Amino acid sequence: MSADINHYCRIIEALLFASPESMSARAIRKYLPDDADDALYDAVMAALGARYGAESGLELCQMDGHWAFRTRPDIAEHLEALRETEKPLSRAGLETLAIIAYHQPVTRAEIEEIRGVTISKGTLDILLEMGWIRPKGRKRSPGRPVTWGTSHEFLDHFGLENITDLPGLDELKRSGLLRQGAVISDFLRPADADGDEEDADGEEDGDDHD
Amino acid sequence: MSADINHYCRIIEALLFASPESMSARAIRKYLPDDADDALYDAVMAALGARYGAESGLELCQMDGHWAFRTRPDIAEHLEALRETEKPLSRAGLETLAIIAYHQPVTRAEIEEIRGVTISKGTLDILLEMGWIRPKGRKRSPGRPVTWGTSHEFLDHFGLENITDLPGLDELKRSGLLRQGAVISDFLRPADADGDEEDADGEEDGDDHD
Amino acid sequence: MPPINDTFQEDPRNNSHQLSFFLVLDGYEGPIDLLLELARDQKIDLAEIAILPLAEQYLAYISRAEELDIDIAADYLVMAAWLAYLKSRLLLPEPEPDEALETLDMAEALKQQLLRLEAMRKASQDLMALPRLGRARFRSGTNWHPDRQIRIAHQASLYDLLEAYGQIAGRQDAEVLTITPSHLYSIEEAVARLSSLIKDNKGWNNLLSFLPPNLQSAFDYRSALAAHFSASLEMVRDGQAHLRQDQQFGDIYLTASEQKQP
Repeated sequence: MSADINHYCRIIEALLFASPESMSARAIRKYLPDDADDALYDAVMAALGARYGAESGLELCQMDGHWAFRTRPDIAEHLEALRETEKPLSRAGLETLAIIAYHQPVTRAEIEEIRGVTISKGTLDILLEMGWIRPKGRKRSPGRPVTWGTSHEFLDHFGLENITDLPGLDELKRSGLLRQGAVISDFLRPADADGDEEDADGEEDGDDHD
Repeated sequence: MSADINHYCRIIEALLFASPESMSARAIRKYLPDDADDALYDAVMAALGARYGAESGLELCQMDGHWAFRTRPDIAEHLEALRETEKPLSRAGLETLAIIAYHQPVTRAEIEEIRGVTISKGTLDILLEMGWIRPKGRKRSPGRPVTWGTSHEFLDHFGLENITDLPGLDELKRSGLLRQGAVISDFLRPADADGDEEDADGEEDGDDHD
Repeated sequence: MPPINDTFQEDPRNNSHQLSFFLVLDGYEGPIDLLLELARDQKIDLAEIAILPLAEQYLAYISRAEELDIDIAADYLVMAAWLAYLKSRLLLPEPEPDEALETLDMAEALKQQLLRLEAMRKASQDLMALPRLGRARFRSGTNWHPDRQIRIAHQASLYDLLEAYGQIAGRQDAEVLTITPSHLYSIEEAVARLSSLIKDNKGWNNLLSFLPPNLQSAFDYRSALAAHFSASLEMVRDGQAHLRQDQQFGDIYLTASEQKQP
């Protein structure tokens, strides 16, 4: 390892070691020289990852371009004393989260379509407050409803490197259950079959600038 | 290193990493087998100390019989310049930022009108310092006041790809984030907002933010 | 109206039955969830579910609830109507091949919807079984850079931002709804005011002299003047007062009606 790489590796190690929250690549690169190229950044992060291999109790996790040290799951049973008490999500919250994760980007109306019930107030609110979901853009359909997807905090919480690592994703894709198929309501109200019943709220903040 | 020592080494490593406080020898030994002798304890701590040698950015320190990881002094100077403490954004800051995000380009007077209170000088300064807002141009009205908008850093920080991803009022309401009852059809959109003719997003006014 | 505990005395068993039934229905997250539960009773593998018996089970469930006079949420009833329609189409031979196909599509859509929700339910369990942060993986316990603070980084999450905007919007809404201060002087107020004033002020008096003091703005003044003028006309009509104007656009004088004109 070159002296340079080792030098920055130590700095980034100390930084991430002390930081409870994950750090974005952008924030990490502030600690590299201003003229550093991608190669240095990549080499530093690779060296750091190698330092925390399976022989360590920690691993260097990357979640959608954000980095953090986390303890390795295989020793979780020995660390039970550290467990945080958590307020369990309601069933509606859990299902909504799963639908957003597996179907993203997905509109509220589509979530309601899959669950067959309207989302009560507070369900998206809680997921948003946990920092697990974020708006992903707007759908090109009447009313231009907001679509939702998961955040890097979601990946961090569930120990996923990438959204494609969701359990069972490939199988679900193969079975066609993630495709927007025919739903009962198509046969209920043929008039507004696409199910997007959002009010036209796209206008009030729709200034396109930049 | 024996498998046993390595096993406990990993657990103690994770433990010291995740503990907010330094740990006493007695607390650490609770994670070793009940019948463990001093030799095992000594061997585990020695192995852990060796793992965090000079090539690491951290060292294992013992102070008054308490153990903790610390940043190595020789890299402290590199971290120092960027030391940050985090502090939640004030209510006024949050509200001002939210109004700028939703109503941009918007003048200071318009922000005050929406919030119903004057903005202290520090509020915009903090948002500027965080790099979340930037001057967008000048309004064609008496005094040609500067208008404000959000920056790329804003999108980065809040995990948005586009400013139009922000959910509209209707969406906020359904998410339970807008807690009052009735629908506001056209929330405080200044009557002339659509007609505002901004000067081109010029550089020349970038220094003038008050 | 019969005494409330009549039903209780007549048939306490029925009542408790209703309660438990209601709770059962209440425990479902909507009609699809109920269908899923019924389908599970029928088959382990949902892909092989028979739609017709499932529809019949659901309809029986809902009609039992209706017999018991239980409030059934609208979505359950909409689903019941849909299933009744599907059932009739499944039972009767379709005259047109196109319509027969549509019936199959409907049954397939129902099956797909059940499978889709079932898949998401399983996915949510799979998610929760992952090595989650704070449960099976832990973050750094410390932020130990001590002492001197070189720079304060302000922190805010997207949630904070949206919540703040929601608050502003909500606050604005509250103002619109609750604060509707009216400075308008009503005619009723002016009548009441004038009636008492003209009793104490004998003879002809300029209408303007009866206007309330401390009228702040021109708007308040105009409003008070208009109200008092209208009030004076009303009082004349009711025989309480007389009005006099000596010339066009001249001052208007008012006196109580028992005062005879000179």
